Amino acid sequence: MVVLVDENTKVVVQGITGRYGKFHAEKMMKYGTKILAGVTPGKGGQEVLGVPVFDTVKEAKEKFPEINTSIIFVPAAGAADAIIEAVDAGLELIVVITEGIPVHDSLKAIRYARNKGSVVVGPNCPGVITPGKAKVGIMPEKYFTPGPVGIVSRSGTLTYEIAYQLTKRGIGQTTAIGIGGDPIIGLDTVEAVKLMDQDPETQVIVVIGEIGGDAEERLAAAIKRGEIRKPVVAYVAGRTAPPGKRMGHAGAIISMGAGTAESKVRAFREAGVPVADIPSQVPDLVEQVLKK
Amino acid sequence: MVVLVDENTKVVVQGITGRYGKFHAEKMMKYGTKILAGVTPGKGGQEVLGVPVFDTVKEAKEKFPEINTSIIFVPAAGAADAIIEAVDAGLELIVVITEGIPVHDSLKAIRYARNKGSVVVGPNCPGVITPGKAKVGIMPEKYFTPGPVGIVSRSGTLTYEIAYQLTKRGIGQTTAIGIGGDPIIGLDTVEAVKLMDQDPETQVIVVIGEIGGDAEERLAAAIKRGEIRKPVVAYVAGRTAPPGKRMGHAGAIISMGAGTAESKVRAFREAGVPVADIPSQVPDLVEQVLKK
Amino acid sequence: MKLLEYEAKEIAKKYGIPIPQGILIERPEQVNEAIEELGLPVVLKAQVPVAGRGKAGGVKLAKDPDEALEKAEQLFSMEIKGYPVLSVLVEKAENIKRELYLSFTIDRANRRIIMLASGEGGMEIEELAKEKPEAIIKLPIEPEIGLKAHEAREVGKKIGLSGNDLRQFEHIAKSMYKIFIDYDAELVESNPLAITDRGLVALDFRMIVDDNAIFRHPELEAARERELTETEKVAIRYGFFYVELDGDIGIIGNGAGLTMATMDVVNYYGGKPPNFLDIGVGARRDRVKAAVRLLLRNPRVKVIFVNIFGGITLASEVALGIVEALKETEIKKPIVARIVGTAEEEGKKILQEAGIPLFESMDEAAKEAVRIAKEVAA
Amino acid sequence: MKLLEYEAKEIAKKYGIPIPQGILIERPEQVNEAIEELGLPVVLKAQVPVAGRGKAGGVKLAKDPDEALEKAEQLFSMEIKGYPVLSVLVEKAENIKRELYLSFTIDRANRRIIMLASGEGGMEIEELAKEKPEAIIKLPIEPEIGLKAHEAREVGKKIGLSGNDLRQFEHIAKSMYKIFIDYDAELVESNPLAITDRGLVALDFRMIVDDNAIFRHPELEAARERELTETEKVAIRYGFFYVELDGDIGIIGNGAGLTMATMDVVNYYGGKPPNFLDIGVGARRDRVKAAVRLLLRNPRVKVIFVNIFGGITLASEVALGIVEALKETEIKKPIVARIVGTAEEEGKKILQEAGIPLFESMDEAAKEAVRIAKEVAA
Repeated sequence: MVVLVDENTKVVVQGITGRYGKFHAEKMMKYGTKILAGVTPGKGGQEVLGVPVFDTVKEAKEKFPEINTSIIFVPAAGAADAIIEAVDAGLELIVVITEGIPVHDSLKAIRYARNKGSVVVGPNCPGVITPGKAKVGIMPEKYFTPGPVGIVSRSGTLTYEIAYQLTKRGIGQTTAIGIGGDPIIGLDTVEAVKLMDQDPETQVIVVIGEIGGDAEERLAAAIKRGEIRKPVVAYVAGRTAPPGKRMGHAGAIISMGAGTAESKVRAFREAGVPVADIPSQVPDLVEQVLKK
Repeated sequence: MVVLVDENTKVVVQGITGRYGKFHAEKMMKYGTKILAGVTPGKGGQEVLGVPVFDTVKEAKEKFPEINTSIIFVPAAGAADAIIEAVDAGLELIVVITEGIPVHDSLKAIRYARNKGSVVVGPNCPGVITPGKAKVGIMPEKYFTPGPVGIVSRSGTLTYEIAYQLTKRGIGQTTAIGIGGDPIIGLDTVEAVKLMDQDPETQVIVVIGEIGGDAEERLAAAIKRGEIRKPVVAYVAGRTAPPGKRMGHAGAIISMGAGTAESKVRAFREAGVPVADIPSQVPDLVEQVLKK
Repeated sequence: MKLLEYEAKEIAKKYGIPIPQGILIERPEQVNEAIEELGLPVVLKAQVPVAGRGKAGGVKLAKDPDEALEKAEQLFSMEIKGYPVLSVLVEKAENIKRELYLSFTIDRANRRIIMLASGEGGMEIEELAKEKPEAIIKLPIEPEIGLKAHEAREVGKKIGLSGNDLRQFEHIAKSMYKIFIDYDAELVESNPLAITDRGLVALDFRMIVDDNAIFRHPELEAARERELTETEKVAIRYGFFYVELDGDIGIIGNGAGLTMATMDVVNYYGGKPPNFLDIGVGARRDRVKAAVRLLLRNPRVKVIFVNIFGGITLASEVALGIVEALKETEIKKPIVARIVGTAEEEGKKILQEAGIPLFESMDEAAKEAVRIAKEVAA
Repeated sequence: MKLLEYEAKEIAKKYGIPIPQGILIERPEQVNEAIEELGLPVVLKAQVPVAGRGKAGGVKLAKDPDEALEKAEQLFSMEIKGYPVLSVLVEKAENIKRELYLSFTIDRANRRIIMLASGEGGMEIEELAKEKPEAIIKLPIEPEIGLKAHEAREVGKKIGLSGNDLRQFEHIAKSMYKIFIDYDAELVESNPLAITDRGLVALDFRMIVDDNAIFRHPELEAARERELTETEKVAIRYGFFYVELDGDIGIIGNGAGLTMATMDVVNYYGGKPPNFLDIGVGARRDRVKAAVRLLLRNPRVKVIFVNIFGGITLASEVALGIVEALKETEIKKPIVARIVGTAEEEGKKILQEAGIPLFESMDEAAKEAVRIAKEVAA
């Protein structure tokens, strides 16, 4: 078993007729991901990349009842609506690539999804990849290889960087989940790590955190409470970032006293989690753990 | 058994320090209704009519866990909040006397109450009286006497009028429920009639309707479907009222094709319900039914 | 409270709903300037706060400036359902391909907001509901989440839209729902919502705002004032509820239900009430006095029938109000009274001393009022 | 996006929250007029979009006109955390009995809005959270029903309020919540919310609005502009993310996480980055060119370190952007690059041809950048 996506994942692409949507749908298909349909309101009846486009997710699901996953490329103003639409169509997994969604919209849509039992990954995330099986996301796939490491990351390119460094060392990945950098996200760090923890193939979990929020502190607390049984290795980006400034779209902002890199690193160390100072130390730490 | 209120009803009065609140609390107490506490935000610690005043319903309920009912006299702008407060305190019955509550506020508060299992009577209603046992409302009690007739009414003074005419003929009442004249109310005509239908002491149900909405049409349909087993007698006020004009606070407005007096009278007659042309015919019709 | 079309359209515009280009004029001559800016043909629309304006001749098309001036003059001389035409909205005529209907309102029975849409716009929804109910699509809205974009889109498909029209329909529906919420509306309606050369356009746009929520929208007070006749304004000042009707037996009651029932009883015995006047809850003598004076001054009223069931309202205060009104006015009209309830005895005594006939039952009182009205008329 | 105090207070006023009487001035001399209208004593408050203004000396009390002018002059000559003081809010000093804290913000972990209140206002909430966490009352809010009046009241009781103060607290909390929702806020805060002679008054009032929701609040665009330094405005025009810091190694990365990690690596090897510059997703050569030029023109920057992991971003476009920027500027600075990912080979070739040193790992590249910076500095 692997986490969230695999060969049984059947995908609808919301926003398939847009530039990014189409570009990445094609890359996903090439990777072997089973994309059955696309949705763009007002473009129902067209065909893109050989798959039919529908006006609504409901119609796509009626035509292809096996669809269980959506990936959303819809522009920010309509992305929350797209999430709600996917939830109402009964999809199990909804990966939201869109960045810049207003936080009040995310609050509403993600709460709705959680109440109805759909898993949302993102928004503002690179998606999920299970190397060799399926990719529901936008990550450059060639830096990921199958293996024993689960990756949970709040970052995009930094995830690729660390996967690449692992892969160069010959350490592959079960699944990598980019949970997204927005203040409000669906699947959070603790939940994603717990999914990895339950996956029999995952032997080590790499957590890539960053400043802002208290996700890393909460994960450390869960580890301390014994809720995670597998070894965890962490890196926290932003030790050099000044407080009170927003670092890019990522919503990495430090406020309310919590969320500094120091606080996160301290919490991890107190929970017995080895923390890399810089990304290149991650493979070393993983190797040490795997050797045990 | 009687409907909604009886000797086991233990009341908190929300808005007890206001003029109306105090006036009617006193009349209810004289009638024998068990009022244990009052609530007015900011006036906690005072005493009115010998009962303690609290800042919140929660505090009143903590002090008197037997409280199961609230009557609300809070001004319109805060009345929806007062309903939500009573619901959160776990009260079973909430009688809302306040008139002029914005309809969007009522929508929200009443939906909340229904989801949480509290019964709201009103808003903009005279309340509930079980003659000889308890009165949670503002009706002049002397026109009501114990007996076999249940009254369900959308009107205030017209309810007193019809109860008075029944009482003059020696026909008493089990319970009279003024469900309120607002577009959005809690307990509706059909639900109130069903409560009466299940009450072993009630032999006939008098329904006092008025123009606007489709409550009477829905009741007639329920009767046709056999959902009400007891005989029903009806009167519909407003046969002379012109369409499209709002008749007083009551929200009696005809629009969207439904809600005319003719449509309601026709629906009742088709369901086999005798309909009085004018209020004074109601006692005749009730007598005829009781004789059968 | 009904907004005028141009007021509702200003709000629509603010929320990104396409509306025709238009200019409000307050004198017929101004139509020329409007045409210069808008071009021809134009549609002239009387601004009155009532539905059914089109049928009443309040909307006119003009193809040249002379016709426009002539029709503007016609409109400004009209009175529609009791409202004089004080302003006219001049709009550039749109090239209409198809007319749709879209509205949001409150579904009382189910206690929620509902969206109504139809592929057959233009007709009044009440008529459509009677003639072709299957052409109306109803979408109930969960308040916790609001109007869902995809559900609006599904409705759009059901009424036959596709492509850009479908996207625009979704957008307009979401905007109208937002207006409905933001403005405490009871109705937000576009009829017709037209498919034109330039996409969907709300040719007409109506809004009714909840009177009880005006305190949250002080900017709309003016609209409320305007909706009332002069007499109704007096009523509001004193706190009673007054609706003018045809007929000759002036009715004063307390409570909407009882007052309507009193009208019904008068009607049952062959009379015709000229008004609905509910003095409301807990009226004191001043309010009653103002109510009686209002009816005394109404030339249609031949006799006044006061029917009070005192609960919070004290019968004695009502009686004092009546007597004081009679004392202070020159106009004399017969009064018939029936008073029951709180402070009944005192009230009866006051009226008896003033020589006003009293009845025990509303039926007897109504019969007497009808008799007097016929006598006066003869 | 942080509103200035006076902007946030205008909104507070519109929502019925009591605020001190105040006048905004844009030149020190105007303080006299303000005093004439307000009376003495007054509080002068520098209008800058940053927290911690009080500690930085941006708030001053004045008891007479001379003192007021002197302090106004002082304020207008200040720069607080990089922002020159362009306007000062002059407020009538209130008679303060007690200071409270009240705010609404987003609880990320639980994905909901939360109200924070404390009977101990005035201090920054971060400090209070550290020193006396038990003095902060947290109230999570169910979005479906919103802030419940009675829950706000219960919090008011917990922080020691009663009587009219309690009622007013409930009212202010409800208004602040409404502002939070209506304005897509990330923070609405009153600190201190003071108990004064005339009841509760929001002495300070702060609002941060979600940058991503500005499209719904076009009237706030101006505020967003103001919050940015000139260089940051250039960045926004080209679509990258730029934050100025101290240091001498200019960093260009793609993606916030990788860019922060790059800064961390530079720091790890003993360097100091003067900025955070994330070219964002899918940058094309124009954007990269603008980014490189920005760093070339920054006198603090001694060396530029470009670290790109191409996903959507094409390495070739990044390379072309760098080369073009170098061609078009007079200023020459050493550049170190590390490029991986999509179109890596093409990108590398372009840079090699331009003579830019390339590294396989970010660690090696960072070490080289640090070495160069030290060399240039020496």
